[in-house]
Order: sequence, then structure tokens, then C-alpha cells
Amino acid sequence: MNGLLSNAPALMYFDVIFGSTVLKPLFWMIMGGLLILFFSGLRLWFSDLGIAMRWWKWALFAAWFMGVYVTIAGGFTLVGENEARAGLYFMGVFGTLLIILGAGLWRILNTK
Amino acid sequence: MNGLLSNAPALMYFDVIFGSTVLKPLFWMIMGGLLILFFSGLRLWFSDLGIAMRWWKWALFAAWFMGVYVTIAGGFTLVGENEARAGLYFMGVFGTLLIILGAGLWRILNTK
Amino acid sequence: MKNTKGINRRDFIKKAGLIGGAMSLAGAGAAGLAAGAASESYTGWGRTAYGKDQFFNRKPFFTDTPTYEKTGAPARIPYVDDLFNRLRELRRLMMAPPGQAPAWSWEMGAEALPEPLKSYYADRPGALDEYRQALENARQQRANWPKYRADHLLAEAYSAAHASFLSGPGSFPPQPQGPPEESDFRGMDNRYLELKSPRHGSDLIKQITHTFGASLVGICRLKKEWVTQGFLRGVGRTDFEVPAHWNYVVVVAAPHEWDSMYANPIYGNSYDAYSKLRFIVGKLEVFIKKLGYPARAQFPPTSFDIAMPPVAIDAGLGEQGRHGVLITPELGANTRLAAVITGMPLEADRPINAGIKAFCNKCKICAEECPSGAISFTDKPETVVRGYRRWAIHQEKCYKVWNTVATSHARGCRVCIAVCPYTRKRNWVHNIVRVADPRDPTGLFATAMLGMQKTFFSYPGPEAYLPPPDGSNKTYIDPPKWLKTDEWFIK
Amino acid sequence: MKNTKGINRRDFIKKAGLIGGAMSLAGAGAAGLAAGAASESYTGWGRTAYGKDQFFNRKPFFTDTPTYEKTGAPARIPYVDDLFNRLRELRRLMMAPPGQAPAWSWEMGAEALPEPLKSYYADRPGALDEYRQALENARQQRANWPKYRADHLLAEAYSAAHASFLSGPGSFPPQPQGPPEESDFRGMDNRYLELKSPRHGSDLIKQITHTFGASLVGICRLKKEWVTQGFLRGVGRTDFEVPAHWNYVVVVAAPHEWDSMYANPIYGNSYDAYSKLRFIVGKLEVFIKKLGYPARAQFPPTSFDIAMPPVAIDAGLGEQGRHGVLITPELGANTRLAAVITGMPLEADRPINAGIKAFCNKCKICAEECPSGAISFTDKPETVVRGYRRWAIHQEKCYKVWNTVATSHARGCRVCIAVCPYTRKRNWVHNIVRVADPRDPTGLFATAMLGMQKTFFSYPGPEAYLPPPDGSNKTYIDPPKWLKTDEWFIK
Repeated sequence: MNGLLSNAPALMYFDVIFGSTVLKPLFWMIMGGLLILFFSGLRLWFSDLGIAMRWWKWALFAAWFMGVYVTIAGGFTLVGENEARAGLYFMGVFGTLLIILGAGLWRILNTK
Repeated sequence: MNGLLSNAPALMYFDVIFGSTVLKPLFWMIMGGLLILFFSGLRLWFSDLGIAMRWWKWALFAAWFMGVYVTIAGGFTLVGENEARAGLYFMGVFGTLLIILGAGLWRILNTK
Repeated sequence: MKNTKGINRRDFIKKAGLIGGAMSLAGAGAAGLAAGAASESYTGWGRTAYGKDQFFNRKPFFTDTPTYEKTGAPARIPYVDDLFNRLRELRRLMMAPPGQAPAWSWEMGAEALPEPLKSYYADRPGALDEYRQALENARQQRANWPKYRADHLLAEAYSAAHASFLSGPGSFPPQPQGPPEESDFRGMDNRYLELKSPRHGSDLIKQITHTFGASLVGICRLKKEWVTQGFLRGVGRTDFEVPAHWNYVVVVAAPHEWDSMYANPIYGNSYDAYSKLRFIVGKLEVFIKKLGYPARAQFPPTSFDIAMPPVAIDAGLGEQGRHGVLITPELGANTRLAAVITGMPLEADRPINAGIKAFCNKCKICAEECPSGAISFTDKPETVVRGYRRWAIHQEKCYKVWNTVATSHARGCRVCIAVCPYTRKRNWVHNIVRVADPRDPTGLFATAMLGMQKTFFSYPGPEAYLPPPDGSNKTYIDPPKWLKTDEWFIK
Repeated sequence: MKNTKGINRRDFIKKAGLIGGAMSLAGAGAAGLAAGAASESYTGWGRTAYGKDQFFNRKPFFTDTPTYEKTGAPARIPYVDDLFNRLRELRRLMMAPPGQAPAWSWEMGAEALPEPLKSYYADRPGALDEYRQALENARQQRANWPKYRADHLLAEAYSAAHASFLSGPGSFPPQPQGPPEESDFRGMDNRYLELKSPRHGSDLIKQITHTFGASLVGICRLKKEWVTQGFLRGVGRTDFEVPAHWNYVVVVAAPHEWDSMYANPIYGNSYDAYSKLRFIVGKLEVFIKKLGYPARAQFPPTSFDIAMPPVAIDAGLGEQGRHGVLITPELGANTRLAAVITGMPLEADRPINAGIKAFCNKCKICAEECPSGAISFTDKPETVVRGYRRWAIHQEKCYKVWNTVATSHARGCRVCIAVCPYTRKRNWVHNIVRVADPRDPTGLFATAMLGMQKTFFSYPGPEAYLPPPDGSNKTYIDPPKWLKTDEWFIK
């Protein structure tokens, strides 16, 4: 446990999960389950909102969501590396870009 | 890559996934998704087979399935550790036990 | 139509669910295979530098009564209690100066030995004969070596390479010169800053020692009875008082490389861990001296002024096993020790009782597999050594087998380390046991584990480790490919 | 009623799905935080022993034209091309035997120097003055040290500890004695078995060297032009032919500890990697000799008969950077080198071109941050050294800064290593870049990465690394807690 985490003792408890040979795989399994739960629910939301989803709309949305996912994971990875400034800039720049793209995507989803 | 795997070159390709910082988490996410898929389907199977599932039946079944899961994972862990004999015995003994328990469970599931 | 569609989807989910279940089982197997073989699971050869290999939570197992059992008045450890010191003395006595008769020879018998050897062997009938047999075995071993060399050339070269820096001008760390009151302070800087607290000192020293390569680090106060007597490194044969600045011991543990260790007695070697440990404590001595405190490194194979297993127990690293070797939760019996004695103010750790010694009472696998019969089979330790009841091996018997196995010279045996059920890598299966077993007050979990150990795992048996005709040059587990001579060389 | 139930369930899934999405985003952040800080990601201080740290797929980047650029007839490397050799010679000349005048003094000027120093400095006007300034700086540095000692006591002790085994009788590996035709064969066993093939030899040596602690291992044929001339270890000053048995070089790389390395110039030290490397190649020399082949270890800081970056390029480990240091895909510029020259039949690796040198043409971050101005800003390398066009730093300028930063003596600087964009740990973010960047033929990916590097990351600027008044004793990244003196000591 180095760098940032060794200087911020509270974060050392992360190691209870991510340093464990049992809990780390469990963590990722739950992460996978959560994604499925998310998309299952989303399907119903879209239908209730009267949005007609097509395969290409799902593909666009999944790509956009993966962008959000990777931006958050990547930003915090840099923070964990003791490059907090770079991590926040990374999330700021790509986060802004994704909000703009998200607005565009919303319009596209609402088309037939 | 040691022991058994260094003696069986084909198995070295395991490292492509499990030695990767990208693919290993992805693997576990997919594992979690597969479990949800499995249980979703199972729900429909039970209902089609006329089995009235209750929460405690689901709990019993989940415990039994976790037993199968851990037995396979544990057995192959020992195999990977170069203790092939111990791994096979482990799966043999606990596998047999789980088959017997599975038969009992099947009867329980078929009760009201 | 809507209904039809619903049923199709329903069927699809049903089938996909079954396939998913099967794939997830296959995946569980695949992941297990990978986890078992992962180099990340090789404790001490992986995550050491940041202290991650010391992952066992010792707190629930702190105890006020360390797991060695005190039964009388403690005494300091005589110099000749160490096998290698005895052998050195005997060799010296048997070596005749030119034109003179040697001071002692086998014909003169044990009674003709000077003290303290005379009393030592008088108290242990037969021990001297075992050593004589060991010398004979050594001759035989050298004669046998050409037969096995083609099989074990690599194991030999690997061991020689690890041992290389021990001899000649490359020896490190340097040996102390003169009394500790001089040598432990030599190269020391004046103290420039004071520690915030002894706890700060301990935390700092532990972190630094991990970056030097130590898998486990623990700290204890030095009890007088763990200090040797009759010989002091840097001074020679002498009766001495324990120096006033020998207050604390920083105890360091590192494992052997796992695959070669499991392939004992032939493929293992002591020097992978020994050289690493010398490197660590040599650096640590300098580090502490640079902070302004005296320090004195203690390192294998023989550069010790104190006994290691008891200080490691005091420092909370583990418990002593039936085979006499320290067993730690992380490394099992694959735990080799070194230390630095220091006057730096530190906070001592507490010893643990994690049920290891209690398990040894029942297990006996090491005794069953020991090719020399040096390990006791009794249900509880019966030997009393200087006021402590503890497991104690028959040192000469053990050494004799070193001279018997298919190596070029007495390189050790280490089968008891390899077969010990605690000697397990770091993966989820063994980690679950590490967490669950010491927390079970009934002992049923341990009994179940021991049952599985004895039924699922196979052992070659004690004779198999010896060369023919007595055995078949077996190793506990097959050696890794990279140490198999015939994988690389034309035989 | 059925319908109502359906809607409730529907609502439930809808809400659970939203919560799941939010939690999965939070989890992604948490996992990223952990991955960034994980010690498993500290290449070379983790999975090394089993070779897992050499994870870059070099195959797609094999090239017939190594990335050093040949522009004329190659020549052997003169002894005085090495800064430390020059300094040693100068010191020797300035040292007067008792009652005699020194052979040379500053007043006599560069023209009065004996060859080859005279020509060397004649070709490099000003270099000698820089060195004179460095000596003056050294005095100043020692005088400044009491001011900084309270801040950097630990960094100092840590460095001293790692360096400790270099001096005194503990030096390891032993230096060669006598000509290579004797010393490289000393301690060699008779060859007992023949290798199945040179490929078998290479695979074996690589695996063994990893278990000795090497993060990266590569093998090349030794080209004559990489051998020094004018001085031979074990012989002294001499013009010599390259010995017939110097056929192959096993090149070994290990990194500095990452957190202290990022905290250069004050908290880093060279000796963590150097001592590790000496340990590795010292053992490897013995291992090879035990197999029956001559071997000769090459190790830092100064025990080299060959130039390291070019042989490392030949062995496919990486490419040379603008700062003159080898950059490897795994370790970036945090790559320190050692080697064993041997007559053992091996299969050579192929050099790689993974776009590193091309990136250096554009990046210039190391030149911008270098506190000494020793690194070139030109768009392409312009220096031609013995027939090769390559980046070459101004050695005296660099050394001068070593004598300037807030350490007790010239312990090095290493800022160029720390700020290099290739100097990154092993986690998914950097691994994606490692895979994608060298496979992009357009170079757009590299341009985007460089843009992010320059906008998202902040650098203290070249002067900040110096003590006041010129700078503020900055380090590239803040040091880890365990090296911060005021975390542990009362100031």
C-alpha cells in the first residue's frame, strides 16, 4: 500500500477487498451482476418512456456508458497512483465530453 | 507460471486472461453475469416443471450450487498447485457428496 | 402473437441460463487452475516489498503466554548446543599440527574429549557415533555423486549459485570485529533526531525492512536466555554478559522459492533464502546505525549470537513445530529467519497462539516422512531443553541424512518443511483455511483439514527420498521444469 | 391483480437497475483507486521471480535495424569516455606522492594533461571547467547538508543502507583478477553435459535469472564495438583484443523502488537497483560457470567492460531515450542494467522498434525538466558518437547537478527517469496504452497521449529541484510516507 494510500490511512481498508484472493473475484462478479441488473431495468425505463430501442441504439448507449465507466475507473486509477491532479483533469475533460455526447445520444434515442 | 503450468505449455495461455490487468476483472464480471443469467433461466424452468419455489427453496438450491461451484474451483486450484491427485480426490469425494445431497434437494424442491 | 413471442423469449432465457450455468462452472475450474498456479500466490516471492505478504491478522491470537512451555529455570544457551559449532570444535581437535599428534581421535572415545564437549556427549549416548557415521556417509555421498550428477546438475548449479556470495572476499554482511560494545557501534552516525515514540520506530523499521525484501517482520525484547554463551562473534570463545544495548530484536523471515522447496530433498537449497536474508539484515544493520543506534545483524547459516525460533515466537511471527522449525501462518514451515539486535527504542509485538502447536500434536506428517527418524512421534513434546519443554529433533540423525541424499555434498534435506500442511502458497483455498481454522474453538475444522490432508495428499514415505537400494531418489513433489536437467541437456 | 403484481415487479427492477448502475459506477472508481495503488502494479517489485514482469509482447516489433542509427565506421569505446573513469584518472594525477609535486593541477590547464585525457578535453571545450565547478559544488553541498539533514535523514539512511554492501570486505561480486582468459574461467567446472540447443540454453538462463530477481532478461551476440578499450577489469590500463569467448551477453534489468524513484532527485537512490543487480549477475556468473562455460559479470555502478544501453537494445529489451537511458515497455526509463558476458552457446533475441525512440523525438519532457540542461532539445538526435547518431547527454553538466541537490553528497539526480512518460507502473490504464500505442501506424494515439501527458500532469520545472535560492527542493512527486522524516522523528 503505497503513495497516496499510505498517506491516507482510511484508504488502506481498500486492501481488505482488493488485496484478498477471495473478495476481489467476488467484487468483480457482483460488478458484472450489477451491470446486468442495470440494463434490465433500463429496458423497462426506455419502454415506459416511450423510447423505441433498436439494437443500434443499445449499441450506442452501451458504448457511451462504457465511456463513463472507463473515465471514472481511469481517473481514480491515476488518483490511486498519486497523480491526483492528472486524475481529476482526466475525469473533468472526458466527463465534460461525455455529458455533451450524452445530450446528443438522448436526441438520437428519441428518434424513431 | 510454475509447477504444473510450466510443465504443460498449453496451459500457459491461461495467463493471457489471468495475468492481465484488463481481462481478469472482465472475466469475473462475465462470471457474475453468467450466474444471473443462470438463475433467471432457472426460475422459468422451475415454474414450467411445476415446482413451487419459495425463498427457502431458493436458499437451499443456492447453497447447493455454491457447493458445486467451490468444489470445482477448489479442486482445480489444487491441480494448478501441482497437487493433481489431491485435487481429483477433493472433487471426487465432495462431488459424490453433492450428487447425493442434490438428489435429496430435488425431493425437497418437489414438495409444496 | 404476443404470447408466442413471450414463450420464445422464455425458451431463450431458459436455454441461455443452462449454458450460462455450465460456462460458469467451467470458468470456476479455469479460474481455480489459474489461481493455483499464479506466481502472485508465491508468498514472499511476490508482494513482499510493500508488506502485503504479511497478511495474517494476528490480533485475535495475541497471548500473554507464548507457545513455548516454561517448566523450570531458564539458562543461557551453551555454544556447543549448536551442531555446527560442535563439528567445528571436533574438526579442530582432530586436526594435528605438523609433526604432532592430534588432540583427539575417534579411538580415544568421548570421555577423552575436553569440556564442554565431554559432558555434552556423555549426556547424549550414541550421538558421537552418529556423527562418525555421518562422516563416513559423506565419503560415500561424494563417491555416489557421479551417478546422480547427470540427473541433478541443475539443482546443483542452482544451489551453488545461490551459495556463491558466502565464500571468499564477497562475503556479506561483514562479520563483527571485536566486542559488541565496539563492533555494534562501528559505522554508527551520531544520533541526530529523536523518534516520536517507540511505536514510530517499530512501524518505520517494519516498512523499511519489507522494502529490503523481508516477507515477515516482527519485533521483540531480547530475553537473556535466548543469548548464546561461550562464544561471541567478533571475540571468539568467551563467557560474556549480555551487552547492555542488546534490547530489541527485529526478526525477519523469508521463504525458499516454492517449487524447488517442494522438490526437496534434492532440488531444494538453503541459500536462496539465506542469501536474501543476509542481504536484508546487512542493509538493516546499516540503516539503523545511520539513524544513530547500535545494531548487530544475525544471519544464516551460522552467524548467530541468539537462538532464532524463540525470538521469532516472542515477536509474534508464529509457533514452533514438531520438526523444530518455526511455522508462520503466511509461510508455514517455509520460514527462514534472520534478525538485527539493536538498542533503538522500539515497541515489541506480542506472541501469538493460532493453534499451530496444538495442530502439531495431532498431525505427525513430518515425523512420518522424515528420512532420518530425527523427529519425535510422541503425542506431546517430551524433551525439556534449558527449562523449556519443546519439540527437539535429533540433530546428528538429521545431519546424517544430509550426507546421504543424492547431492554432491551435505546440502541439507528440508523434507519436513516441504511436507508440513502449513507450507502452502497464498491463494483463496488456503487463505480460507488460514482465516477459519484458528478461529474454530472446537478444533473440528482442524481435524477435518488433517483428515483431508492425510487422505487426499500422497507422500513418498521416509525411505523413498534416499538413493537406491534404500529408496528411489524421490522428492516430495516433482521439480519444476526449469530445474529438470533433462529438459535442457543431452544426457 | 396479476397485472398489478407485474407492475410492482417492473417498478422494482427499474429502481434496482438505477441503483445498480450508480453502484457499478462507484465500484468502478473504487476499483480504479485500488488498482492504481496496488503493489502488484509495481513492476519488478512484485511478480518478477517467475518472469511475469516481462509481459510486453515484443514479437510484433522485431526489427532487423536496431533503433540506434549507424552512420559510419564503428569503433571501440575508449576508457575515458566514461565519466567516472575520467574522474578517477584526474584524481590520480592531482594526487601528489609525499614530497613530490602532483603530475597535474588545474593551473596547468587541459593541454598539460596526458593522453588520452588531453585529446578528450581538447575535443570538448568547457567540459573540464564544468568538472572543476562540480568539485566546488561538492564542497558547497557538504556545507549545505546540515540544513537539509533534518528533512531528508531517512532518504539518506535508506540510500546508505542500500549502498552498504558495496564497500569494504563485503563487496560482491568479487572483481576479476588477471586477464579474462584466466578470470572468466576461474571457478568454472568441467563441462559435463551438452545443451540440447542454443535455444534451450537461452530459455534456461532466462528462467533462472528471473528467479534470481531480474525483471527483464534478454540475450544478444556481443558486437566488438560495444567493448571498451584502454582498460580491462582485472588487468588495468591496456589495449586488448576482445577475448574469443566473449560471444554472448545476458542482459538483465531491474527497476528502482517506484515511490522513492518518483520522489527524485532527493528521495531516490541508485543502490536499491544496483545492489539487486549485483546480486543477480554475481549469482548468474557462478551458475553459468557451474554448467561449464566461462562467464564474466558486468555490474553497476562502474564494473563494466562493455557499454550497456547498446547491448540491451541488441537484446531486444527496449530503445534508448532522449535522456540517454534505456526505455523498456515494462519499466520505462526506470530500467537499470547489468549483464553477464559468456561463451555459453545461446540463441540471441532480436532488437525491437516499438516507437519509443520516435516518441522521444516529439516528447522532450525530460529535457524541459532536467535541472542541469544536460539533455538536448533538438527534434532529432544530432550527436554522432563513434559512428552512431544518438542522443547523448552532457555528462559534466549532469554530474554537476548531482553535487547541487539537497543530499549529503553526489548521490545522483534521476529526474529524467522519474518524469519520463514511459516510467509507469503495471495497471490496466497503462497496459492499454502499452498495447495500443505501438500498434498504431498513424502515430495519432501517441500524439493524443503526449497531449494528455502535457496537459493533465504537472511538473515542478527544472529549477524547482534545486535548493533555495535557485529552487525549492521539490521532488517530481511527493515521497511516500515511509521516507518522510517528519512522520517518524521529532524535528
